[in-house]
Amino acid sequence: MIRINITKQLRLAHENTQLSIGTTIPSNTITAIYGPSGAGKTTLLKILAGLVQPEQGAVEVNGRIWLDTARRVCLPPQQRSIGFVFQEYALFPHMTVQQNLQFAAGKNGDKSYIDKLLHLVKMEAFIHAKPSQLSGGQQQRIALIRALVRKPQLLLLDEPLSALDDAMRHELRTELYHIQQQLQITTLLVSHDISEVYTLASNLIHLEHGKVVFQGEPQQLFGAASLSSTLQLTGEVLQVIPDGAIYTVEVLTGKNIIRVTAGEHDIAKLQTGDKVCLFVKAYTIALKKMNG
Amino acid sequence: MIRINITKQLRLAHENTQLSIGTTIPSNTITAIYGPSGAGKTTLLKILAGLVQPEQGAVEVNGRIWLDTARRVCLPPQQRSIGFVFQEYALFPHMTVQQNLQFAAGKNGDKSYIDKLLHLVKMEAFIHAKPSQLSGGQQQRIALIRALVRKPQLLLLDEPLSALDDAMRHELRTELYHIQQQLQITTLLVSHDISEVYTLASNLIHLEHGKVVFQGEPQQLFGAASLSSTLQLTGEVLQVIPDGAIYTVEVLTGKNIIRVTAGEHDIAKLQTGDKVCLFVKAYTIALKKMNG
Amino acid sequence: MSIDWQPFLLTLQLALATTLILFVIGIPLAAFLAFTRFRFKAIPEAIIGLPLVLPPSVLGFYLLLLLSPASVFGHWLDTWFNVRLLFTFWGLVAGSVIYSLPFMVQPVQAGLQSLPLSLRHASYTLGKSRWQTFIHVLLPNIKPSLITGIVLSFAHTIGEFGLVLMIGGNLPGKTQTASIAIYDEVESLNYATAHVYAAILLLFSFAILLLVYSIRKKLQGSITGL
Amino acid sequence: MSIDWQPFLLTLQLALATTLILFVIGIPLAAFLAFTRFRFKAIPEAIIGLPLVLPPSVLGFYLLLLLSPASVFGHWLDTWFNVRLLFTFWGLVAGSVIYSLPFMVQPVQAGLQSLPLSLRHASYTLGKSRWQTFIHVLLPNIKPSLITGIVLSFAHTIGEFGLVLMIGGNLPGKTQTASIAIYDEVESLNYATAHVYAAILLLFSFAILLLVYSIRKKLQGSITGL
Amino acid sequence: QPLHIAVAANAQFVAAKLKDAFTKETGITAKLIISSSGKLTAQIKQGAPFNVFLSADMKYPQELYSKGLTTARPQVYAYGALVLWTLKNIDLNKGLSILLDNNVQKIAVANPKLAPYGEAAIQALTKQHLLPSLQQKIVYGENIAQVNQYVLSGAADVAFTAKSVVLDSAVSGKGKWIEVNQNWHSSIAQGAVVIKQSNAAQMRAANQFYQFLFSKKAKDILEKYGYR
Ligand SMILES: Nc1ncnc2c1ncn2[C@@H]1O[C@H](COP(=O)(O)OP(=O)(O)OP(=O)(O)O)[C@@H](O)[C@H]1O
Ligand SMILES: Nc1ncnc2c1ncn2[C@@H]1O[C@H](COP(=O)(O)OP(=O)(O)OP(=O)(O)O)[C@@H](O)[C@H]1O
Ligand code: MOO
Ligand SMILES: [Mg+2]
Ligand SMILES: [Mg+2]
Repeated sequence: MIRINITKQLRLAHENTQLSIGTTIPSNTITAIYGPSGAGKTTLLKILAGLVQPEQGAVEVNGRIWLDTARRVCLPPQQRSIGFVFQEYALFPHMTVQQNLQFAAGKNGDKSYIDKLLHLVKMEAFIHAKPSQLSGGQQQRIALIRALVRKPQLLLLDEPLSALDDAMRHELRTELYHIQQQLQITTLLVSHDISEVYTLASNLIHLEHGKVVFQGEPQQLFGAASLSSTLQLTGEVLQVIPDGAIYTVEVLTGKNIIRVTAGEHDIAKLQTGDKVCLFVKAYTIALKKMNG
Repeated sequence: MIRINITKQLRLAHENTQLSIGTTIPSNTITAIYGPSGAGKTTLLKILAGLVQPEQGAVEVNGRIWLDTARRVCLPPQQRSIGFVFQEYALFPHMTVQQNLQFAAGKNGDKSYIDKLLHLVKMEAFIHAKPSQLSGGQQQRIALIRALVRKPQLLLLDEPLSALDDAMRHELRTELYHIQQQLQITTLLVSHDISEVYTLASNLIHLEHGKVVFQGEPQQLFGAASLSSTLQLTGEVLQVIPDGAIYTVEVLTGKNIIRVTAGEHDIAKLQTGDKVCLFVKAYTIALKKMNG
Repeated sequence: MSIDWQPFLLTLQLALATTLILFVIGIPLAAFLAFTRFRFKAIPEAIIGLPLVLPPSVLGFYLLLLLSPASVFGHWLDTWFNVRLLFTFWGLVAGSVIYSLPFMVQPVQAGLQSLPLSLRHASYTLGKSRWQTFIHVLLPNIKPSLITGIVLSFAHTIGEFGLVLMIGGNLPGKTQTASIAIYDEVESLNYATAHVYAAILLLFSFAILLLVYSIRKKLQGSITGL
Repeated sequence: MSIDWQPFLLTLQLALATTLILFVIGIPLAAFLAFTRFRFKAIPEAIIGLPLVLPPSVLGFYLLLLLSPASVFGHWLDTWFNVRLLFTFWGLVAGSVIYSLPFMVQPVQAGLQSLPLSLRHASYTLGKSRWQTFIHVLLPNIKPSLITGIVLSFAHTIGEFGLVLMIGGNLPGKTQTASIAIYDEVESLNYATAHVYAAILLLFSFAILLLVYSIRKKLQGSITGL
Repeated sequence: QPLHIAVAANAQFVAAKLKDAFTKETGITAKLIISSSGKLTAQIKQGAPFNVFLSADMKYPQELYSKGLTTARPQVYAYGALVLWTLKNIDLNKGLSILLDNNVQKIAVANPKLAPYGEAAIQALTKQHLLPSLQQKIVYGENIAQVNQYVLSGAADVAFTAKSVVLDSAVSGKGKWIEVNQNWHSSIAQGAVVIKQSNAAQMRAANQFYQFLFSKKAKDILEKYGYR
């Protein structure tokens, strides 16, 4: 259990706002941190890591005090047993991929574990490359496994999969889930990707303007349409195509494009980019696994 | 029209592979570049910008030769009238947001245009902040408008919206579309986000291992389920919940979670993360605009 | 004891002129060395460091030979430009510039080499020339190195005397700097005067260095006019 | 003319010893100045630059006063540690270290100040102490600045003679460095010998500098053992 | 423009007095440029704007004369005297052999290669067969001035210096000194020359100073400083 109770001045839009967070985070599970750009997500992770000091507050992790401004306690990052994936990766530019990982592992590092992680992210072929020779996504993958190498007790992931393509992202998401399950690492995951949050996290903190506006199960926030007579899908209008008196509206929902026929009234003020809700009266739904 | 015909050695996984691209890109529209991490997307943009030289090849833009290794022609980046959003943003750390934009605009820059762009990305309040004081998403937004400030003829966007939250991303996607329409800038957009590709691009280049594996309309690649008696949705399994003899499968499609009841046979080998296809027999679909 | 302020004034002028000139010629040189793809750039780099390894008065001796009206170069300077550098203030400046060149070039070069490539790339794509990029993007990002170059050049010029004594000729009011004046006093066993002069020079230099370091942030902003 | 190689050997030893010591004490000092939050750090920064502004032989004169057995400090050194620095090789080393300190400290400090904070942060989160971070992450990333510090210190020690002459006593084989030998030849109008000696020193230094710059990449890798 | 008189370091004390006396007598202002004989010689060869050169020995002015830079052959304006000087409690009356005493750890001598007083000191020690046993105690100063600094700072226990130094007001009364027997070393002849310059007025003034140098008045001053 992590108890957080902190306030810190932030330079948010409009005026200087406070990051002021009081919450508890369950151990051994993944907690997602979600919220608009500039909400204070990265700052929160850095405070937990001991890289940024709040003006005031306390952080308690599994009964141990990591920070308590009142009592002038502040554990240095080194003593916090954390793994941190930085939004900007922060790989060491003078070290090769292998050196980055070995440095993280330390002298008694488990060589085979490093190899396993490298295999996981499909980067075995790049162990002798310097970070500057890697693509954005490759750097991010190395940053991810570098944070895992030490098997930390608290994993702080700042959009760890944002630069990856779909296939890689889905794969690593699954791997991350397994690793977390196996090692039971308490994990905080900053993510904009709802499906990522949904699949990985059992707990969600929604930050806005430095404040927690929601905490609970992801399902509660994003809502789940259950199989009922009416299936609700949310999507986004791609195009409104006039077709005589009626219109065909292309709606994107996830990766799917659905063409809906609509009357003049339905499409009033509808334009590309609008969020819409589709109500589908279904009588059967079948499910088939795709290859790939 | 941009004619590209280049080869360049890349250090791809497994062995040194070649980026070898021969293609034409239509003017005045958005062309998406899609492909796995390390495929060569960034490298392609950098070659078009003149920041990286291919071993061999030519680039011709609207009839003008930008690069021709055979004739030893290589226009410097300065003469190419481009706007580039770098994957790592590359803001100037010593300049404030305002100075970054003014520097990009040059002496005769249009002050009101800068203000308009700042308003677009909701960053007016941050004009006096240095990049190091901005969040990841805030930096990315500044990088985006810095590239637009000069109204370039060729816009090279390397995952320009990857660090943004959903709401902001959708909003900027629309704005980007409008700006492109208005100024008729030929745009290359590297993106992993299918809906981004789909909504913005009229042309798609799919790169893999340094080669073009597909070029055409995005629809062709991703496929469109049309309104028919059977609605096809693709999605991802979130969870398989046993429920006596039958199972409830939670499938995520876009932001929607659909619970499907399935028999033992249906769920054989199905596990979290699997991609599935849902066949929905629908008899009506209604459409409603959401507020927000 | 009446204090003669002239040597101090002269020293200040010399240090300022030298630092200014080094700033103007040292920085482009540093940029060239930092960015050139010249295969043998180790050669010019080593050459720039060479004046350092000669004792200042020996270097002064060779400069004396070089600049003498009897030499080819000195003669050419004299007949074509009507410039005589020996035993003049500008001769001292020329000598100090040569001697202190590595103090300006090397830190600045090191600073430039440490900058990420993306800064230059970003500037180029914004249509900025190499020169604009250098002035507005690169230099402002190596301010600590610029300050180092300036401080080392300035302080070193103040303290230099072997070279100055040799090619300047210790002419009061023309080429007798504070360092030579102090040296003279020590040599003539007027320790009390020497102490006072040394203390003045130290205090004066301390004040300048303190000023540079204290207002570093502001100064850094203004060096390149940003 | 028979060439006496001893002064050259001695110079090499002096320059190596001085550079090594400066490396060991200058780098932590640079780190302290780069990272301290001490409000008045401009003061120690200015003080480190001060030895530069005194003419070397005047600085030497004050060191002479300080180290003389007649002084409190010199006496204390003598009685407690049985160390006499005047007119010995290690005295020269001590003097050169003081004089060349800013050449090592300032470039390294500038290099450290230019590093992004994220490097330190990343290393801390990996459980690395400040010291490990410094050695394995920060130093390897300021290699151009380290090279600058080393080259300036080394070259400057080779060329220094005012100070060396003063506290060394020009003892052949003990404190007579190459720069003094050349100076002596110039002073006694033996220009031919001086030319030869100067040429040797230049060639020798040029070779070393060229070596440093040529194998910079490899050297940079090995300085910190990575 | 004042007269520029280039003076070797060891002659600087008396030169200041000579200059003052000269100015008082003729009204011509003069400035002293004090440096080592070697540097001054090199500079004069390259056209330094010096009018008169008072060297520490004959070698340097002779060199200038042979290059045709002087108006005439150098003349000896004074013979220097070598003294042994100490600030310590050392009984100098025992003569040079006191240097063997354990109390004497460092002996400062001007560089014999450059400075005539250094050369003379080494000659004297050789003649007294003291040199081999004293070799380890000797430290060399660049010139007389540096030797004086060694003594005054306590870095050296005794020094061979010029008599003009110990008689100057700057150090007079500090410590003890004895003169070294003139027969043990060759005479320290110090030469002066007038440097050829284009400025006629300065040439005239320079010649005036040169004449003054050999006048009775100058002789008195020189003698007061221990020169012969
Ligand atoms: N400077 C370089 N030196 C050597 N190899 C490089 C360099 N830059 C990129 N590469 C290699 O070229 C390949 C393509 O890189 P590129 O950055 O173009 O990929 P990308 O498609 O943009 O990937 P991502 O989506 O991860 O950003 C990668 O395997 C990378 O390792
Ligand atoms: N060093 C700093 N100095 C001043 N303000 C800062 C600093 N770092 C961040 N901020 C401000 O604090 C706010 C929160 O930043 P933070 O990086 O935590 O946002 P975020 O939620 O991670 O956003 P994003 O999703 O864009 O990364 C922002 O408005 C930012 O401008
Ligand atoms: O004054 Mo001298 O000629 O260096 O001893
Ligand atoms: Mg962030
Ligand atoms: Mg990329």
